[in-house]
Amino acid sequence: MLLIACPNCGPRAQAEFTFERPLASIVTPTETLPDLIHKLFTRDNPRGPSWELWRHTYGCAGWLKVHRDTHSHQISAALPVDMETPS
Amino acid sequence: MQRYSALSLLRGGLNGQKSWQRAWRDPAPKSHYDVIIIGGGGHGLATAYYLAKVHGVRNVAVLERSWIGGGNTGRNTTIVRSNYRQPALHNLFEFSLKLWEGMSDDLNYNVMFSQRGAMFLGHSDSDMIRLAERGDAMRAAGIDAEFMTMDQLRKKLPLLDLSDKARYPIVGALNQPRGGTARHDAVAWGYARAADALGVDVIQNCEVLGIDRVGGKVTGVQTTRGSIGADRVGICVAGNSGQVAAMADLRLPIESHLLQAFVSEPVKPMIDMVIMSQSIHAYVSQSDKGEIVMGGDPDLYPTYSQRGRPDRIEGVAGQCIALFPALSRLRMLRSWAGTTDMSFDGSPIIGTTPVDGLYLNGGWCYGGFKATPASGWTYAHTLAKGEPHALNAPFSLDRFETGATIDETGSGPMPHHR
Amino acid sequence: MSGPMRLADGGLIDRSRPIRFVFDGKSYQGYAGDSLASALLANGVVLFGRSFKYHRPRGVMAAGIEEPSALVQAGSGGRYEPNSRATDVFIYDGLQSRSQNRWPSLSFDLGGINSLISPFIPAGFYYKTFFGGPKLWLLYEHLIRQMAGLGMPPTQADSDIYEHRAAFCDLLVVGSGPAGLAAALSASATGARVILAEQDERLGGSLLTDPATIDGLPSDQWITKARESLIAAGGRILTRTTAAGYYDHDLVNLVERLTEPGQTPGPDGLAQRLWRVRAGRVILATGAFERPRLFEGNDLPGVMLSGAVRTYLRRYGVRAGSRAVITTDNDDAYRTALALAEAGASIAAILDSRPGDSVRSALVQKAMTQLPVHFGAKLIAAKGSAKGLKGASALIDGKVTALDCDLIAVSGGFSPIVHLHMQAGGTLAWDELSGSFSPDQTRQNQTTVGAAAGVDGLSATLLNGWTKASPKAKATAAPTCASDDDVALNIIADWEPAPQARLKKAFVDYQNDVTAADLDLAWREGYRSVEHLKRYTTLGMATDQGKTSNLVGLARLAKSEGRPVPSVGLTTFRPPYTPVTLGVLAAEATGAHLDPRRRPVLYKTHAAEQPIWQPVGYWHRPRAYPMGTENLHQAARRESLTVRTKVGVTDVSTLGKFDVSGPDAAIFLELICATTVGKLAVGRGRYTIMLREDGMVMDDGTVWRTEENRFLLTSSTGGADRMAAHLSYVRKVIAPDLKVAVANVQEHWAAVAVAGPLAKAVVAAVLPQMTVPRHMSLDRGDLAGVPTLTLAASYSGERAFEIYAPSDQIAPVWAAIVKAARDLGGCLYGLEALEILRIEKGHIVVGGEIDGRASPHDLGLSKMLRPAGGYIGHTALQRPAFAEPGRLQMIGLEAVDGSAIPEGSMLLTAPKTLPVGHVTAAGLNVIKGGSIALGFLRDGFSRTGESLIAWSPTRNQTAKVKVTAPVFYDVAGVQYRD
Amino acid sequence: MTNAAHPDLVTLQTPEPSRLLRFEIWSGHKAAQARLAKALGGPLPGVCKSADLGAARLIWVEQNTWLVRTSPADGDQTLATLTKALGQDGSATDMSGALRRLRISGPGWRTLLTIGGVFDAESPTFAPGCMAGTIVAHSPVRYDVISEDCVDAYTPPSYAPDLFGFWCEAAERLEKAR
Ligand SMILES: Cc1cc2nc3c(=O)[nH]c(=O)nc-3n(C[C@H](O)[C@H](O)[C@H](O)COP(=O)(O)OP(=O)(O)OC[C@H]3O[C@@H](n4cnc5c(N)ncnc54)[C@H](O)[C@@H]3O)c2cc1C
Ligand SMILES: NC(=O)c1ccc[n+]([C@@H]2O[C@H](COP(=O)([O-])OP(=O)(O)OC[C@H]3O[C@@H](n4cnc5c(N)ncnc54)[C@H](O)[C@@H]3O)[C@@H](O)[C@H]2O)c1
Ligand SMILES: Cc1cc2nc3c(=O)[nH]c(=O)nc-3n(C[C@H](O)[C@H](O)[C@H](O)COP(=O)(O)O)c2cc1C
Ligand SMILES: [Zn+2]
Repeated sequence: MLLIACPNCGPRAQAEFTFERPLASIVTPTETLPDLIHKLFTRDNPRGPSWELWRHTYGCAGWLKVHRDTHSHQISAALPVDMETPS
Repeated sequence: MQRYSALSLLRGGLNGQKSWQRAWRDPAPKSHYDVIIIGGGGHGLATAYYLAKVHGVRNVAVLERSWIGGGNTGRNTTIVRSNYRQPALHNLFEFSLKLWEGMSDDLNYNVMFSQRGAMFLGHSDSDMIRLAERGDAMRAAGIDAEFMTMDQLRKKLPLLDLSDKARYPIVGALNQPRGGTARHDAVAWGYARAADALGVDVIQNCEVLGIDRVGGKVTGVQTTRGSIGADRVGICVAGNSGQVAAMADLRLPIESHLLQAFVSEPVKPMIDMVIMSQSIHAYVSQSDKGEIVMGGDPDLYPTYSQRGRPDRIEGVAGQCIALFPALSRLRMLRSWAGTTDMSFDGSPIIGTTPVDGLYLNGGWCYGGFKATPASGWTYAHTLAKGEPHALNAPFSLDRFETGATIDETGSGPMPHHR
Repeated sequence: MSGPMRLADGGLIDRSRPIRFVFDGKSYQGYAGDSLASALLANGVVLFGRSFKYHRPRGVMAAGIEEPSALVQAGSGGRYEPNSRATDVFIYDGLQSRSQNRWPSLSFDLGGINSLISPFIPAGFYYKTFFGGPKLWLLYEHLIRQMAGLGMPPTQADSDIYEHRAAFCDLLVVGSGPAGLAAALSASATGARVILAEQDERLGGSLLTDPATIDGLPSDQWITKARESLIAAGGRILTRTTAAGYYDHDLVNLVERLTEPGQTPGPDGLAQRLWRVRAGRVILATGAFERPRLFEGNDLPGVMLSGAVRTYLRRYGVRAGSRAVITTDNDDAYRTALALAEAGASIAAILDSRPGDSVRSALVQKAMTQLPVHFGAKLIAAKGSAKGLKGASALIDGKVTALDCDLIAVSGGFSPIVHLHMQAGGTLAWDELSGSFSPDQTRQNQTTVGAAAGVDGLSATLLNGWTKASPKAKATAAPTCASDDDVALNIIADWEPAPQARLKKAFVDYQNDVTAADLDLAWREGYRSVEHLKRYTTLGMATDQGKTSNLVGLARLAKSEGRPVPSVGLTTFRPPYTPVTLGVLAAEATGAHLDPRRRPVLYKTHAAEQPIWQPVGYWHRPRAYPMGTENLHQAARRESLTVRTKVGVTDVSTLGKFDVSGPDAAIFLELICATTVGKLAVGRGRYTIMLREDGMVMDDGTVWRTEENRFLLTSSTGGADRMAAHLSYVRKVIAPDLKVAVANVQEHWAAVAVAGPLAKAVVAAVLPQMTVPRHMSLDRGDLAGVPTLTLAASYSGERAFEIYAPSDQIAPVWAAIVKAARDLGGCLYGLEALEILRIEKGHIVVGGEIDGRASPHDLGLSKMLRPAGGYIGHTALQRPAFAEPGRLQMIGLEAVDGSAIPEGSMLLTAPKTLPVGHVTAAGLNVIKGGSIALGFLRDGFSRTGESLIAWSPTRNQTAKVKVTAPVFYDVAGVQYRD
Repeated sequence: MTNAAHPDLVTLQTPEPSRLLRFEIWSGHKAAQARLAKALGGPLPGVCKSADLGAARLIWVEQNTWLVRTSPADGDQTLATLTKALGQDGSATDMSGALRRLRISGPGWRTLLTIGGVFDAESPTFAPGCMAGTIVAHSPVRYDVISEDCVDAYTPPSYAPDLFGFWCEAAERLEKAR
């Protein structure tokens, strides 16, 4: 069970969080069909670092951008969703 | 191939079991194959076997990055059944079940396919209606399915909690008598041995690192044991589909997640069937060695780690005890995890890809062991003919683009919602 | 004295507290502090059990948790635990224990026949036989299953309870040997929050076997002092607590055993506790396992690990034999030999496989003056039976020599216990001389110290624990020991059995009966990867997970391969370290508490009416309120008829409800809802649907404009949590800039639905000062002194209202409405009647027609969709498959032959054809009678009037049906308006 | 719901009823907060904090969102005050029925909250004036530390009977184990 440092609540157990989707798969309602298909129905699915969207469901209910390695599980950043994603 | 039989064992006993040959060779890769299968799991090995046996394509290599059967084939809860609701699914899985029924003899390797019955418990009237719908759909397709009365349940599974104090009281069950379990490792080994005997090269410790293309057509693969040419290449790597497809610049409708399972210490027989439930997401069976094999929901986030979260196991333990209270004092002996390739409708993908000569078999989520023979059969057909078999035609890669998804649970495109 | 093998004095047992216990029906006495194994050994018992496959007689091999052989069944009834290691059960008064895997008795076991046929059933024999199809296999399998398994299964529910606790610390120390204690002391001195976990019931680890003088104190006093100072500094010391799993991000699960197997817990009723410890750092001071060696009969009762022999002697005051042979590749076994000799046993031989000219420590020198030491010597075979050893043969100076003995103490070197380090993602380094792996790289914040890190000797161990635990610790302040206590191991690993030994009887994995010959066979057959070897032979897969056997097996494989040991690799270390009960994993979250039971706020009020309850997700809601002898269907029939003809009242408090406010509220809602929202006038509402991103219908509900800038959105009960998450996602991620607040008011508002021709009269009666709102309008008023909101919406098809009040004030509102309705001849109705009524009206429901596969088009809702799009799901709906022929479309069905349409049944055009659709929900025509249903049918919209068969083979039911539009009551839609 | 039998360790009680108001700010954060501070008589508590402002208890619950607990008598007045102070920058919603409050007091409350939980209730930094949301025994819950000796726990009413029952049993065990 991961320990995720919520920018509001501090380090908390994964049991309080929900994984939502990779950041790249966020689809806005104005997206074209090909873009939607690309974002929603395909994935980079990297084995390694990945930017993801999580929610601190049972904590502050906030949405976070989490930079996480999908193999080592190392988390190098957990930012509020409205913060710019570092490139 | 050296035949296995009771007699040959007896003979072996008299000579100190000294004369057994290797079950499969350890060949060096050739420079070119007609077909290369990437991935030596049950599916890849079965594909090679049926390519050689059914289609006469024998210049085939199975490339396995480590040891055959070490992927999800070697780490699943071994439940075999065809009790799906959607016709495309139950047709494929029923075909599979029929192949399971002949597998040990066909391969001359005892895969211990045990048809002790696979049962879904229902915990409410609405559960029972959904089970009836599933059962009726199966029966309409000629597949066995039958309701169990509470009395039958009590008799067959005396340790099941049938009281109304349960959080989800059991009110009935839908059984598939022909469902059951099989010895997972034996499936990989049996297919490897039989394929090897037909001339297939099973090459272990050979990781594919790249897919060679010339003018948009596949010409071979780069591996840790050098480059190997091929006319056709079939991806069959379960949890790593995305990684391997990326070598040909494909992005798949697949996300790699993780599913755990665990076993208890072995005891004498206590659970005689495979038990699943419509409301409690745990499944339980007892292996021939006596351990109780248990599993439940996946970990619900992308990972290649093969390390599960402990709270998941804790939850599944609670679910199993809720079904069988006597399990409380049994001890978990070992827990483990596998990387599952979650497709975006919960159904597999078997077919062609936009890359000429490249084929894909993946997206089995956490339910592909039962499909091993049918997956191999239809994939072999697709690889040999260049187009899908009727059974795998619905499972095309482009169905997400067109919208013709096959969503058994109706959970939608997010893998962690299923 | 408690038994013939007990020494007159000594040991850490409490001789003033005799304890009686039972093994295989016979009562014995031991002392407090005895393990079951030590107490039985003290009583002269040598035979503990039978092995898994060959049913060979087995005794005790070890003194700790690594024991592979001495498994017993302990306790009874709801406290019965099979497969308990006798070495890991501390006796208590009344302990009931039995041997297992034998029939009819331990000394006469019919399964022993397997031993005779063993030449024919080598590793993996079952893959080569039992052919002839699955039917035949089931027969064979039945017999195999009876033979397999270890203990008898438990048959009763657990009598006791379990608990989980969360704990956090700066440093977790696992293991309380010298290394662990030194580490804990050192960290604690720097003010760190320390937790120390020890699986044993006592602190001390190897100091319990080899007492020493530390910091000038006898080790037992030093341990006591250490404990006190750790507690004084705020540390938490957990004994009988095993670190079972080391998970990601330094989460370590500790299992605390508050009872021994079968023991009645204390007043709090807790049997075990699971600590989920999140540690800043973890020190692993878990010690080392001694390894057995390969010789014939190495599994017989009377063959024991050398360290175990010494532990029984020193800790438990039990001498396991009177004439011993020692076989070793290191110095440690000399301590055992000397200790045995000191305790009056004779030493037949010390067989030291190391060459004579290798290291000669003071310890060895000392032994050589007193005891028969043979260098370059090997044991060939142990001879004996279920009754014990009857001698041995050895290769001494190149000659086969017979030895007389009743005890063989084996030391094949030591393996650091790296399990937790490996679970935590560490790597290992190999040392060829000692033949052992020790921790190398780490991935998490773990540090291994002491014997577990391959550190040799007590002073080095103490120093190592002390300095590694805190970077600031001064080496000079580390605890020190007397130089006599500092014994080095000087291992020269030698894996090779004597050439004369028959490998078919040389066991590697004792519990699973895997012999060296089995490993060789598997290799010949091509199962050469270490993982194939494991899985083909079952090496290391038993309940001890190969703690003692794995390395011996690896070495055998390496020899076949002609490669060094590390290059053949290791199998994966997986949790748990030692087996843990499912009960402690689950704790309270099982049985009736498996999931929370969400109760509507009026739960008790309903309960007083003795309804039939229905689970909906976590919720429990009334399904029907039977009167007198009514069954569910009669009650639901009456309730629905009352709604159609008079008035009914039902509790709809569990619906999803969201308060959406702000200038951008309508814009926000038009992202969520596929219908128009913005055009609603204040005080008006409308039916709406919400789609998933893939275009499928996710949920439905109503949306109300309560103020210019405030809306109330409702959704289904079962989908409420999903809808809450969806709204939050859209608000915070998709549309963060909107000026809107979204509050989940699902449980703030309780709601009472009133439906029926007399509903308006009921509302007028309870809210006399309010004008009764017309259909899809709302109004406010005080009811029973409570401010309420009345929404005129109909689910049943009748004129209907939902009256909302804050849930903490709903009781009087409910009471008033129910009374008013009953005064007019109305009644309460539950979910079943609701279902009947909505089917009759063709209203869709989540989990029924909203099955996650249906698009709004399939449900006949195309006209509702906002033409301009812009809502979630709109884009994906443009995919071609949604417009293709052959889609399953929602239809109505009417039974034409008087039979009931089976719910869930298949729709066929003719018998024996493939289904063209299915029935989602069946009900009845409330007033006219007759079975009706909703369902999906391929191209169903254009098939009205067609005759079909609704077929349910699983229930043996059939109905002839006619396809209709999915509405059976008040098609014109006048009933629910004024 | 009290368990006076073991008051020295942990006491669980359902306090007097109160009104709960939720408000959220979506724009003009600084100015809106200043207006609210003025109207309520003190600054809004920061992230994961709580504070007494006059007779009201203010609890930060989510980004830009607070909960206000007042006496039933003050509720309507406070709602009006909030609405006015928020102006065009946010809105307030009555949530009185949405949460049940349980007061846990006595020296054992921190231990109690570690049972079945995943949150570090024993941390000295989880001090009076701290708010934390977490999950215990599968139920969503929010803590507001009132004093060294006392914490309020809020949970939706539908979860409350099970969760409070769970805590009562756990508290009894703590007592018995002493
Ligand atoms: C815990 C768990 C429980 C499950 N339970 C069930 C169940 O009860 N019933 C059921 O039907 N299904 C179950 N499944 C699913 C099932 O195990 C899989 O769907 C199925 O075994 C997949 O088989 P496979 O041959 O496709 O994949 P695998 O057996 O995983 O084989 C893929 C192989 O590809 C190799 N590979 C990967 N990348 C490369 C590369 N680059 N080069 C070369 N080789 C490569 C891998 O090493 C691996 O050996 C379960 C899965 C898990 C994890
Ligand atoms: N290096 C060797 O191989 C070796 C061999 C024999 C003796 N010795 C001597 O033994 C001493 C070693 O001291 P040490 O402190 O390193 O080890 P130790 O054996 O004294 O202590 C290890 C302790 O850890 C406990 N433990 C192990 N795994 C655990 C788990 N998962 N959960 C909870 N507790 C667990 C054990 O019960 C034991 O008490 C030294 O004096 C050394 O000279 C070393
Ligand atoms: C059906 C099944 C039964 C198993 N039974 C045992 C068992 O009795 N003992 C054991 O140690 N492992 C057992 N395992 C687990 C394996 O040891 C191993 O953990 C699993 O194959 C995953 O491999 P890995 O742990 O090496 O990653 C079993 C696995 C499966 C799939
Ligand atoms: Zn947070």
